[in-house]
Amino acid sequence: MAHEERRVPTESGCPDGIQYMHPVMRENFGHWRYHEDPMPGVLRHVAESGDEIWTVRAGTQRILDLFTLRKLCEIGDKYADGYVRFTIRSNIEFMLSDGSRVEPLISALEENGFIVGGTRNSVAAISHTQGWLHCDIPATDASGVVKSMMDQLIDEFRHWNMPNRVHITTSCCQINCGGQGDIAINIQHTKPPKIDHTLVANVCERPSVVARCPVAAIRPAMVNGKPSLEVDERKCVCCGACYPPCPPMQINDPEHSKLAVWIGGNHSNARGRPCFQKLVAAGIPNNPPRWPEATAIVKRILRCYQENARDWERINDWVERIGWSRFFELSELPFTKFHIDNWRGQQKSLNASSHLRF
Amino acid sequence: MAHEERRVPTESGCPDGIQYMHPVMRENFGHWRYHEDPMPGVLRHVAESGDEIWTVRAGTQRILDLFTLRKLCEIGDKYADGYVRFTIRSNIEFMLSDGSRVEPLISALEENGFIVGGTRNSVAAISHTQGWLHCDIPATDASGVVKSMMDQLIDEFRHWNMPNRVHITTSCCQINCGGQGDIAINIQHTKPPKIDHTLVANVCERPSVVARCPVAAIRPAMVNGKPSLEVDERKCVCCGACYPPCPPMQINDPEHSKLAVWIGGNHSNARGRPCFQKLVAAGIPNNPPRWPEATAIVKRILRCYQENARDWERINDWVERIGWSRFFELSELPFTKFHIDNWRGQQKSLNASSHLRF
Amino acid sequence: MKLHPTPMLDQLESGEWPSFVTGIKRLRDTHTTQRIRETTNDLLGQLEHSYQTRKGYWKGGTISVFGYGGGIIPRFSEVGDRFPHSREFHTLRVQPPAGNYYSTDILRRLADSWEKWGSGLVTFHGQTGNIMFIGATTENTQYFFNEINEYGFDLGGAGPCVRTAQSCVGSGRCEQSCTNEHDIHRRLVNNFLDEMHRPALPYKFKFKVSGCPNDCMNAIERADFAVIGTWRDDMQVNQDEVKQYVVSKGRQYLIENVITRCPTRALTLNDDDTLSVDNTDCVRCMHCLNVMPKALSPGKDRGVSLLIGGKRTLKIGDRFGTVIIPFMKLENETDYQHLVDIAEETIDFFAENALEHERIGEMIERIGLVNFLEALGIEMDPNMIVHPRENSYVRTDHWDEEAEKWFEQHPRHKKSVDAA
Amino acid sequence: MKLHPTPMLDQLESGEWPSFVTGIKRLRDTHTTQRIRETTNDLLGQLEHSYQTRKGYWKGGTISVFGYGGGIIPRFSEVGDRFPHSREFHTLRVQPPAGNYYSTDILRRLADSWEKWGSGLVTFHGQTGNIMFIGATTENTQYFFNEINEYGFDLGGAGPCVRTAQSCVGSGRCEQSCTNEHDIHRRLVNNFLDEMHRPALPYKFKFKVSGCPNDCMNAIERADFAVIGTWRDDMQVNQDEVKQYVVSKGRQYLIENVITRCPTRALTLNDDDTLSVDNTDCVRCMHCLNVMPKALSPGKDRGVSLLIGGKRTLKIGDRFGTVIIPFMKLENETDYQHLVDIAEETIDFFAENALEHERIGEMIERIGLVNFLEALGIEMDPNMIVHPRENSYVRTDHWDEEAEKWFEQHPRHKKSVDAA
Ligand code: SRM
Ligand code: SRM
Ligand code: SRM
Ligand code: SRM
Ligand code: SF4
Ligand code: SF4
Ligand code: SF4
Ligand code: SF4
Ligand code: SF4
Ligand code: SF4
Ligand code: SF4
Ligand code: SF4
Repeated sequence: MAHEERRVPTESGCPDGIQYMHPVMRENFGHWRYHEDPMPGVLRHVAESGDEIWTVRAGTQRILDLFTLRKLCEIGDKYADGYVRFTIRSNIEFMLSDGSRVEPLISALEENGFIVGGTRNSVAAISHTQGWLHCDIPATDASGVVKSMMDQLIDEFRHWNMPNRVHITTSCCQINCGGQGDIAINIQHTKPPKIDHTLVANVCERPSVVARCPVAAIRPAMVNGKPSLEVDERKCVCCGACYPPCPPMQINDPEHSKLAVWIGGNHSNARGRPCFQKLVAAGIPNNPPRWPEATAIVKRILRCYQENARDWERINDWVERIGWSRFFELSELPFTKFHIDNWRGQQKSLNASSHLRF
Repeated sequence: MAHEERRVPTESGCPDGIQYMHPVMRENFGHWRYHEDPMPGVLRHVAESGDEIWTVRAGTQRILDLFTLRKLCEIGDKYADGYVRFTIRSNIEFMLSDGSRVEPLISALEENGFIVGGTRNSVAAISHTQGWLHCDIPATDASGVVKSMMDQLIDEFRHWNMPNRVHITTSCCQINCGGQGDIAINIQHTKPPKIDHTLVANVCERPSVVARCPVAAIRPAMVNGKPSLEVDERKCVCCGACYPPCPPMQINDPEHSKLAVWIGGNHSNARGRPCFQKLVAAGIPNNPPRWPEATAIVKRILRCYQENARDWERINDWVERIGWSRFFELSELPFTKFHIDNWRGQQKSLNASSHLRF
Repeated sequence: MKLHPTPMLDQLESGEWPSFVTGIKRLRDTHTTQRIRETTNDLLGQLEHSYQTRKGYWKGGTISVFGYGGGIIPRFSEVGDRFPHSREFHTLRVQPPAGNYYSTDILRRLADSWEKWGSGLVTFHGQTGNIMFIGATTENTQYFFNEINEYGFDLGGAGPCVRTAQSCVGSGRCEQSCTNEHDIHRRLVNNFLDEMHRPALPYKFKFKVSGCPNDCMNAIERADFAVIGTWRDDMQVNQDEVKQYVVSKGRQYLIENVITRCPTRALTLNDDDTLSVDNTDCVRCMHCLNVMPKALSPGKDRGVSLLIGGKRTLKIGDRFGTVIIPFMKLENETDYQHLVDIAEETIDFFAENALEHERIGEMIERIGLVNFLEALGIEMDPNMIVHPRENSYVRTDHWDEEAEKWFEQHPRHKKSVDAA
Repeated sequence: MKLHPTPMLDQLESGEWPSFVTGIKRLRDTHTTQRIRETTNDLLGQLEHSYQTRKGYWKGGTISVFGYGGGIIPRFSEVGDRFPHSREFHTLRVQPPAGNYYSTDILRRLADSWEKWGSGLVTFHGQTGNIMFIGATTENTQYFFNEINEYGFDLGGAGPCVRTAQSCVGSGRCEQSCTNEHDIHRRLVNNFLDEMHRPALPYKFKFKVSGCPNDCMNAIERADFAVIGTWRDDMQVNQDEVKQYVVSKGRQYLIENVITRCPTRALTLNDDDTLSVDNTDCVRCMHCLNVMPKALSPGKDRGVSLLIGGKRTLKIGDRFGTVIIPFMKLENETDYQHLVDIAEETIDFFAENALEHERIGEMIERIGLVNFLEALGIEMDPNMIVHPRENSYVRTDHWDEEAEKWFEQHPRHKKSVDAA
């Protein structure tokens, strides 16, 4: 690294959070008794000591510009106690000890364009990845998708009209940096990579690319005199795993890299064990700047969930109860051969019983 | 087939059962309303017409000698209506229309050494295979094992002191002609086959033997000049699949062919989906004529089940509720690395959650 | 006749459960036919030898009756010199009447024939459902078969062929029965007698028929082709009987043993002691009907489900059958013909595509369920799966064509997808 | 400065949710620093180009700060000629304070530093938990790092190394917290700074810490090494609050939303409106505590469980972590040291045995959990599995030795097996 600077780093690692923590939280650390949800976006936690801490949660664009960041600090000082945190979904939380200051804080936030909500049985902020703004392998954007969908889900974020909390995630390539979710909108490539054989030799470490393929579809080959790689298109499942280690194996395609919607991922241990999300819709156009087709499907699924699920049922709990036949009927989504698993352990996803729904 | 007789068979196939059916059953065929269980071994089925048919079930040795068979016919004529059937567990059932004749029938059966019972929440007759009496690949007997265990479970067969019905099965080799069961006592070989290389060439179709091995541990080889087969003992899981097609690959061993006990197989769809049985104990000596060690374990498991399960819980339902930690504690059986699955799809049997029992 | 000593077997004569040893000894000691006395004596001798050495001494072979290729399990003794009279000890697998119904007369008749030609030992039934006539010489198997074949009995399956089937007591007696088990049983099996009597399939193929999801025939576990009765409409509820049940057992008992045991929480016990069933959530598991057979009964719109691919342990480990037809009616000839057609197409596809000694379940695991369904022209249905795929490793071009198919088959599912 | 037209991006300025486009434009149009105005202008230009063509235009590379090998995601534009000022647009991954706590002062201080050296765009936080300072030139990454490192911030992980960790708000506020999430977080990660800053593992390795089984950090899904708080004794029940709950919500609601939702039917609502918990059946799923936080609380004997092997889709499909330590206390130095030791042994074994670009979960699937446990000397426990093996394909000689081990570790389990 050609660079003047020769400063030896201080390997301080992860800073202690206590120093930045609200005094009331510090004093009652590990001694909280219960919490209440006075209104959407607001939590009231009560400690064994009787102390209480109020939390106000607001949604932001995850890509903060300095103006926005400073605005949030300003609000935090003026209307709260100058202590904040960011949730795993990049919402900001203001902590204050005096409940009477909650209302003014909320108004200030809303006036400045921040959305208060996202707690309890609402649709939480959509988890966000990098996309075209920064990543080197995205098939779609992230910030734009999140913005477009949250615009449409603003009421569901602001209010409590879902049976239980809904965690939505997106990912801008099939590698999926976004987590699983109650609903996930992910890329699903539909064509094998297009290989630029002139570049492979220089750019790619061929053995490790071959090793990356989940179905062993890649083999080394000489293409017009140059060492390159070849894909068995009958085997290829279009996953894109070969692309990061070998950019000349272009998997992204404006037309053929589609969106897919998955539902029922649940990572909490509440009630059932954590469970994976399931494919429900694919072949959805990757359509910037607002991806209306994907959003429409997400909204339809949310409507069915809202109308049919019981209190405390997450989406997976709900579908487990009503069954997949009914889900496809209610959501008016097509059921196809693609829904039937053919990957390892497929067997376990087939119905080896006469438990049937009519 | 060198034989005088040249009679051409009448390929009549499966005979019509209606002709041998009790008239009341024939008349009300498909029109039964409900049944009651007046006492162990007795069923009272009531038809929509109001007609009723009484069933008395008795356990027998499955290997019937003609004297026994004729004795059963005689009782059937004298005390019942001359109509019988055999259940899938080889119990005989006498059907009669007059309830008042049930008691005498039962006495007659018991006097002649047949055991009345095996209905509802009792331990059903153990399902039975061929064993040393007839099969060409058994590691143990079947009739003897069943006799020994039923002698010990006679009260559980005669009475209703289990939380729900208990279906026990046995198999005399690891191929398992006996079904799965709430409890299954099966052979578990612990050493690779001993190969008689002098015979392989003449007796075995080598390619198909190689194909039979679940872990591809068999390879063709020349052993002192003769084409034979070789087993990679590090791979071999001692399943015995190679033995039927190739008897010189002797898998049975008086010492090292052990018994294993499995529990929780349930093939009905009641409540949960049908589920496979799970290994709980192995390394149990194959100890004729009465296999006391295996029987002791089965009895201990039944005792735990009886004491701890709730009404209508089959063994699998019960263990699902109390958890495997508690099962091993209650049953005082050791938990070992052998219980942790390492076969295909193993992943699904690992605890991917923080659902834990303490 | 010198009796073989049987010290170990003798220990199996004590205890209350009927003793097979005592039974065999009775033949040995008191039967009038010398052949039977000698055969059973040597049989006991060889069995005692097995008990002493903890090894089996039978080996296989190939024999059948004239015109057939299977149906008999041949046994030749490896220690025949010491036990000559049971040297040949074959088992004839004879198909029982559907539902295992017998009059004492027909049992006696079978006994008489067997007495003439066999060892005098018989089993009702083997695990696949055959009457097993255990212990005949090669020569006598033919005579015995000739005789019983005359009055309506036929051999079952052995070897790589269609096997003898099983059907539960069902309609004959059982209130849970949703179909005519015995008719299904006979129409299926008797349509494949050639495939049964002349083994030429890649491997065995078994039919089993249970009249309801209690599956008393273990069909899902043990049949390559399972037929299970079920219903499509609402279950029948007799509210008076429900109230009766509450009176006799109490609310708490009903809640803890029925309401909370329903796998899909489809039941509610109302405050007035009536029971509500959410029939769209009900998966027809049978539990509540089993607990309250007087109050609850299957619906009126009855039929069967088909599952394919059950088997036990060999090669790939145990496997249950999985749904290929969630529901079909069986009311008239056309319905039954349809069922037989599906069975035929299944067996044809199996015969052409399975590897040697591969069960259809293994084959489906190898080629994937979808390919099997497409080959048979069966429409995909969510009832065939527990849940849709959890991984993204699939090539989904042609999504739209597949979606088209679904909407054509399900017009009621409006196509708001495209609308969107 | 000529502004790039952004017709498509402009459409993302309408709608109520805060717009990142508006934010970036604000920097472009009103920021006092020319560098920031120019960088954001070109960034918008390239992003608009991506929207128009539906393709990304960044490529990677390798850069880091002096003394480190990772912590930065380098981005060089493939269309840098058209958008020169955002040609180099690297992201610094900076570790947040455990639990993501900030005072407004420290946020301002970070903002000021970033204003000096970066694009003015920052994210709290990335999906792994880093503060992402998005958009710096190769040269400025060093200056920026130097500055923030002075006041206590350090780079996180990128590449095949130990990654930045996450811990939930936990003890700071949450009544469900069973452990000190932040202490665990820092002790683990800060013990592996060398493995973090100098990537030399087969592949990435992530720690995540959730204070209870609600797992707000998705640790089981997304961490190679998950630490989850739980308790071992009886849950705490405040019966007065239970009664209160019944008063406010009604019995029926409580039965339908709590009693019937318990995965192991461990709860009973008694007639006197008190709640009974069968704590041996309870699996600590949290549901009832979540619904009734005032009435129900975790027990007092608290600790953590460890799960290994979570990851997302690449190569083998998604995988959850699975239990390797059902429960361990974390009360004193020795306890914490024990935790760190397990982490060290895990990472050492991973470093030595994983293939290139193989996550530890993949490795365990390849070698089998048992081999991993034995290598680490961890005792087998039924809590590690959902159920014992369902197939017989295992070689069980040495059964007795293994049984011995168990009985030594569990003397209370009497050995009636041998007694028998
Ligand atoms: C702040 C945050 C932790 C953090 O340090 O960042 C958090 C905080 C709380 N979570 Fe959480 N959860 C947070 C992310 C999660 C996640 C992860 C995620 O969102 O990606 C999960 C698992 C996600 C999943 O399963 O897919 C999660 C699963 C839960 C659950 C289990 C819900 C269920 O029934 O399955 C509860 C229990 C509940 O809902 O009462 C819970 C409950 C809570 C409580 C009520 C705990 C408490 O008593 O304080 C906190 C207030 C939540 C609320 O929004 O009402 N939290 N919670 C996270 C807020 C994210 C956000 O901004 O929306
Ligand atoms: C006679 C028989 C069918 C036949 O044609 O042979 C039969 C007959 C009945 N079964 Fe069965 N079952 C019979 C074997 C089975 C089997 C297969 C087996 O035993 O190998 C199963 C599935 C086995 C398994 O799951 O492992 C079976 C699972 C059931 C169930 C579901 C039990 C559960 O809760 O899981 C019921 C429902 C019940 O118990 O009320 C049932 C209920 C019944 C009822 C009560 C049905 C009725 O209303 O008449 C019949 C009287 C049973 C009794 O013993 O109380 N039958 N039943 C079989 C008697 C076997 C025996 O002699 O012991
Ligand atoms: C007689 C019987 C056991 C009994 O005493 O009841 C039996 C006996 C044999 N079975 Fe079986 N099986 C018997 C029912 C079963 C069942 C149960 C069923 O059909 O419901 C199964 C499990 C279900 C299934 O089909 O998988 C069964 C699974 C096997 C297997 C393993 C098949 C597999 O794919 O896993 C073999 C091995 C083979 O076929 O190569 C086998 C092979 C055998 C052989 C032919 C051993 C051999 O390969 O030489 C045995 C002949 C014993 C003899 O001398 O009579 N037998 N066998 C049953 C047949 C009696 C009858 O026809 O009624
Ligand atoms: C920035 C971030 C997304 C975001 O915007 O939040 C991200 C971005 C990238 N991830 Fe990721 N991953 C990010 C969190 C995750 C997570 C979530 C988590 O850590 O909880 C996962 C799923 C969990 C896991 O680890 O499996 C994740 C699974 C992956 C994978 C697939 C790993 C696997 O084994 O399946 C890759 C591909 C790889 O590593 O080769 C990957 C690779 C990448 C790369 C480095 C793409 C590449 O190979 O060049 C992306 C760089 C984008 C960029 O330009 O900044 N990223 N990635 C997240 C890191 C921010 C941070 O440090 O805080
Ligand atoms: S999901 Fe894919 S494209 Fe998006 S940030 Fe992660 S690696 Fe990059
Ligand atoms: S896209 Fe996936 S499946 Fe296709 S070649 Fe690349 S790695 Fe293999
Ligand atoms: S289980 Fe094995 S030994 Fe017993 S009858 Fe079946 S094949 Fe023969
Ligand atoms: S015993 Fe089983 S595993 Fe071993 S060689 Fe024979 S077939 Fe293969
Ligand atoms: S399967 Fe159903 S119909 Fe047949 S006997 Fe059993 S309970 Fe009755
Ligand atoms: S049959 Fe089973 S699923 Fe249906 S209501 Fe009864 S218990 Fe529930
Ligand atoms: S994981 Fe548990 S302790 Fe941590 S925030 Fe979530 S609910 Fe609270
Ligand atoms: S925590 Fe979960 S498992 Fe335990 S009692 Fe409550 S609901 Fe049941």
